[in-house]
Amino acid sequence: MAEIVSLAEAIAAAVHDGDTVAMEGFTHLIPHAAGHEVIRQRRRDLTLVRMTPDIIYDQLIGAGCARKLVFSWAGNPGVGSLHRFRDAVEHAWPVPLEIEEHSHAGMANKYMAGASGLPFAILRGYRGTSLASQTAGVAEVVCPFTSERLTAVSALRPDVAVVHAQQADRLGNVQYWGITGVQKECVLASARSVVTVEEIVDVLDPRPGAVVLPSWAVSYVAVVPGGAHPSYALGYSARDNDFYVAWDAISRDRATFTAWLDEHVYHRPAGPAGPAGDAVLAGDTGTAR
Amino acid sequence: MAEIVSLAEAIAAAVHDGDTVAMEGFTHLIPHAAGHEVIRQRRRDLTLVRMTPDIIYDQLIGAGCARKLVFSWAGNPGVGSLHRFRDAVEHAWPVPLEIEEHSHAGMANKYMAGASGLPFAILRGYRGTSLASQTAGVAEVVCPFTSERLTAVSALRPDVAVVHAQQADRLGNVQYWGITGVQKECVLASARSVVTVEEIVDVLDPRPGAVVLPSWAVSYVAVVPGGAHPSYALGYSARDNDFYVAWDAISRDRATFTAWLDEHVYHRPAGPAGPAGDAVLAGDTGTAR
Amino acid sequence: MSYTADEMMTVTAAHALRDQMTCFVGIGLPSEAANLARATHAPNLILIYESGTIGAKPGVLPLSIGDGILAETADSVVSVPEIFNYWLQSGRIDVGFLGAAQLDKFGNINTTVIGDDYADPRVRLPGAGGAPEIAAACREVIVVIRQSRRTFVDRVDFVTSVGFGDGPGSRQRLGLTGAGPSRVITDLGVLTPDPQTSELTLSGIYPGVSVADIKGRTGWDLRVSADLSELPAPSEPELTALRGLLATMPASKADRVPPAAAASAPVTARATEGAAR
Amino acid sequence: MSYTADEMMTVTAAHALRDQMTCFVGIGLPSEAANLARATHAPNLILIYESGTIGAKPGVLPLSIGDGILAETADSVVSVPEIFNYWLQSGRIDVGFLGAAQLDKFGNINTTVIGDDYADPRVRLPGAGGAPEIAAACREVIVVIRQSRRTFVDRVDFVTSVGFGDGPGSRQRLGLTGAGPSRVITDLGVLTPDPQTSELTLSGIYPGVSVADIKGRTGWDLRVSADLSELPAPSEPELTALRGLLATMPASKADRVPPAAAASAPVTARATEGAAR
Repeated sequence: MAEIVSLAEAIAAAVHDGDTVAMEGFTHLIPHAAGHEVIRQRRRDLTLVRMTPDIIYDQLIGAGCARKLVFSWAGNPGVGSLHRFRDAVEHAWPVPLEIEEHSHAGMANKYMAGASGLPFAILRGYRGTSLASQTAGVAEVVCPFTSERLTAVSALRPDVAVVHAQQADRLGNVQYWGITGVQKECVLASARSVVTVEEIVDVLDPRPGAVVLPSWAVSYVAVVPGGAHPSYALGYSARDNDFYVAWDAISRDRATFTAWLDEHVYHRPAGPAGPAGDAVLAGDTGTAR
Repeated sequence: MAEIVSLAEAIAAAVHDGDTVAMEGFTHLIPHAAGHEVIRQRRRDLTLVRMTPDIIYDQLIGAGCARKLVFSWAGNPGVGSLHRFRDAVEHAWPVPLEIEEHSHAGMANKYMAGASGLPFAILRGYRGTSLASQTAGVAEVVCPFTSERLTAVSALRPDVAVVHAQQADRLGNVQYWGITGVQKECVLASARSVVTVEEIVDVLDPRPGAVVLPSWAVSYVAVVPGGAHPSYALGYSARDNDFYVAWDAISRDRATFTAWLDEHVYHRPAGPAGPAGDAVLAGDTGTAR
Repeated sequence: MSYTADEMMTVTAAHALRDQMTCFVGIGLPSEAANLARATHAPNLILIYESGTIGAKPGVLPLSIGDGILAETADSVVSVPEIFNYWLQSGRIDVGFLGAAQLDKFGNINTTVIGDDYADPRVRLPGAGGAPEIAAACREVIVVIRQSRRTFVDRVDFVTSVGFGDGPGSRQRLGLTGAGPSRVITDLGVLTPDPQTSELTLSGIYPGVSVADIKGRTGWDLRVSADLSELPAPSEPELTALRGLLATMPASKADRVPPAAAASAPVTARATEGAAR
Repeated sequence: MSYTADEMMTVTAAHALRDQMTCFVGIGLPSEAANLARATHAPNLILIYESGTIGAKPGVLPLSIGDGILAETADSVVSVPEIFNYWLQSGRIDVGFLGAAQLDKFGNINTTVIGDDYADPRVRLPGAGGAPEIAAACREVIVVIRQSRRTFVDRVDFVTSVGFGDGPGSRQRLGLTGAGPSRVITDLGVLTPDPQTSELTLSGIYPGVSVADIKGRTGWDLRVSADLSELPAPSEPELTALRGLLATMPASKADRVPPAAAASAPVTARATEGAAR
């Protein structure tokens, strides 16, 4: 059964140096506060896995937490490049970053294979692209019935999944709704999981489009209101589009980035982020929610 | 976009002699009225596909519509044997019945492969069982990454899917909830589809746990209140457990079965079944809803 | 308080479940035993049905694997492909509960055909359902079956679900991830696999039953464990709870048989009266 | 009513969509064009975003592929694995809309790296996103890209998404189920594949643009179709609708670039100003 603990306790217990960590959330419900806590606890040599390593991984990469990135699209959505990611790939700053890149369909199927207890998944993909030759864990398979050639991708089995959800109940059952992305597969594929939630409720009222993760399939739940900011939690917060835009300038320069990290992550008290903390963040970048 | 037509029109347009037809609904939402209409239109040489060919296929098999059955569990749930199925397999009455049998997991993955546009799916299954050697479309595959031996099952791609749902809107978008089974995969794997619904509504109010099939993924929608009877439609009707029990006696004897079919299927007016029709059925078997 | 052999079997099966376990459960005896456990010593037992209902908490015994009460009381309802791939195959379920028409000394299960010729069977049974993958993937498997020379055979006519295959090492060679049958619970006693030979061995016996009775209703030369113990009779609260649960079942004009995951069916016409449930 | 080259491009892209089509759409120009079509001649256009939103009907332009308004107005929201496997890979989507950082004469797309050495790229772009499978599986693909010698190259540095591969027969050999790029819409005109050679050929030209202009901004020896036609300027209602849609976008301090499915990114720092959107 999931343990309900503080964010700092959850990260300390679940995320270790050298781990493979997958933080998911497809634009919606990105676990930013948990990412900050990983930075704050100065984890190193992580293999970071995520379909869209947007700002959350730009921060972790820039902070020097990662030695490898497994991904399918690395950009700042609607804005442009991820400057910390590019600086790491192009100039090995602050440390070299190994990359393993896929397509979205490839990543989604890698998670599905992991969640299903299979060593691989098959899809129609990669064939004819340059990705097939550059990426580990991609192979050709032949259909035993039709002789068609298809692509096999190896399963993802992260050590830890980190996701954000709207609600948990007091038993640690988790519920999220809206765009539900690949989080169920991510949690079920991983050996351990941390779920930050907007709030704990007495009863999870059934919601249209909701995914419920039973408590026994989750390791740690931590209450972190606003923990997705600048991403959003449908029904609780709005996407802070202005912060995504502001990140372009913050992250473009190493010194500006380092100062931002210092002020907004390292020098922020450990423990759950809160609405107040988010207000500080938003205020400091000159944006309004 | 789906056409909203009568049940008789939908079956006439979608189901042809010799077709592979999959009627799904896992205990819940079994499209019994549509099955009766197929019998009434005297379709022949069908390959019937269904995970649990319970009473619905016992009727179609006994009526001589099928030449082959693809399935994973053929019983009367909570009651006992399917006598018409056994009579066809054991004594070729009324016509011989070829069988291709799988496990539930195998069938579910065969539908998933069909829905995904893949020629096969992989699973951990069949290995060490006698099924592997008796069943077509089952082969060993070796993982290109770990060398583990797994099982491939060929995709199901029925000509027609037939399912029952609670609601459609006037555009033909379909919504069902409760135990949702394998119906989405069945419809998406099939070239055509018929969906019978309890009612047409102006707006599909979002429901917890609901599956919505967009109109453009469905071929025909027919309004058939009570069309799942003796199965049920959550929120509309209750499972008629007594009919399942009564079926044991009705179906045990060829003459009794034939008389039942005559009275309740052939001599019932064509067109949508209705609550009145269901009441007749229920009354005739001495049960109350 | 007097009790029947079936009640003893169900209560013994319930004892095999511990609180907070995840249990993949078929309708029929497995569902009765699991719901009895939940009503007595294991209130937080997590019931998973192959209809996709995870954490179902039925207040009454469901008649079918897809009763509305399972969906309405579940923590989560998922699709059938998801329940098999993400929840069962992945190896995250503690215990699977299976029935059987035939069982052999290595715990292999037949629910497909009786007779040597698959194409022309003496009796056609319902088939596999979810049983093969439950037997393959759950951390352990408990089989519940009434015992007779017809059901307890040296070698099953058809291997629907693998127990220990041909003996030690079979499961590993086949890549089956779960540990296999941990016990077989019958209307006479309990069999457990010998750790060396994987052969099912009599390890528990019900009050008033003799070893000779049990050997007489076993189709192979049954070995008896050195640690054979007599199992406790059902307590009054357990019997009361079980009878209360059974009283919630809809009136039935035919015998009930465990369907689907717990697949079993009459082996002969006579068996409908004798062995089906 | 005067208009910009970008407006001409977006309106031309919108014209490529017919009512009731299913359209797999990326953020940025594809989303603008698709929503413009929905606001004008194709009110029942079915928009599908890779975030799993099927039949989204946003009243304002979403900034990201996962904006709440997409989920709130969708006919159905499904998981990311499902949108790729059941809806895209299965070949049931009519048209895919892609952007590109580099495009070659066979319609192959690069959104991964600029430079010859993947391990040490001159410029690191965002990568594949959903584009490779959109390019593989949609019944047809429309590419929207601003035209320059840097973006229109003879051979892309990295094949992220396959157009016609090496030419006729490539898609069949690779088992790609969709027909490939049906047209490439730029800020100067429209290119379509030659039915014999699969090479992109100039078939439509915008008012006031010369063939020489277009050849001068193409990195290969561009052929001109015998049926070259001048495309109509945007109508006043179209421009009004487009500007209305764009006015709903949140204020942005940086240029917008099409992300995800329509993956594209600044090719150089200068390109941020010049080519990104």
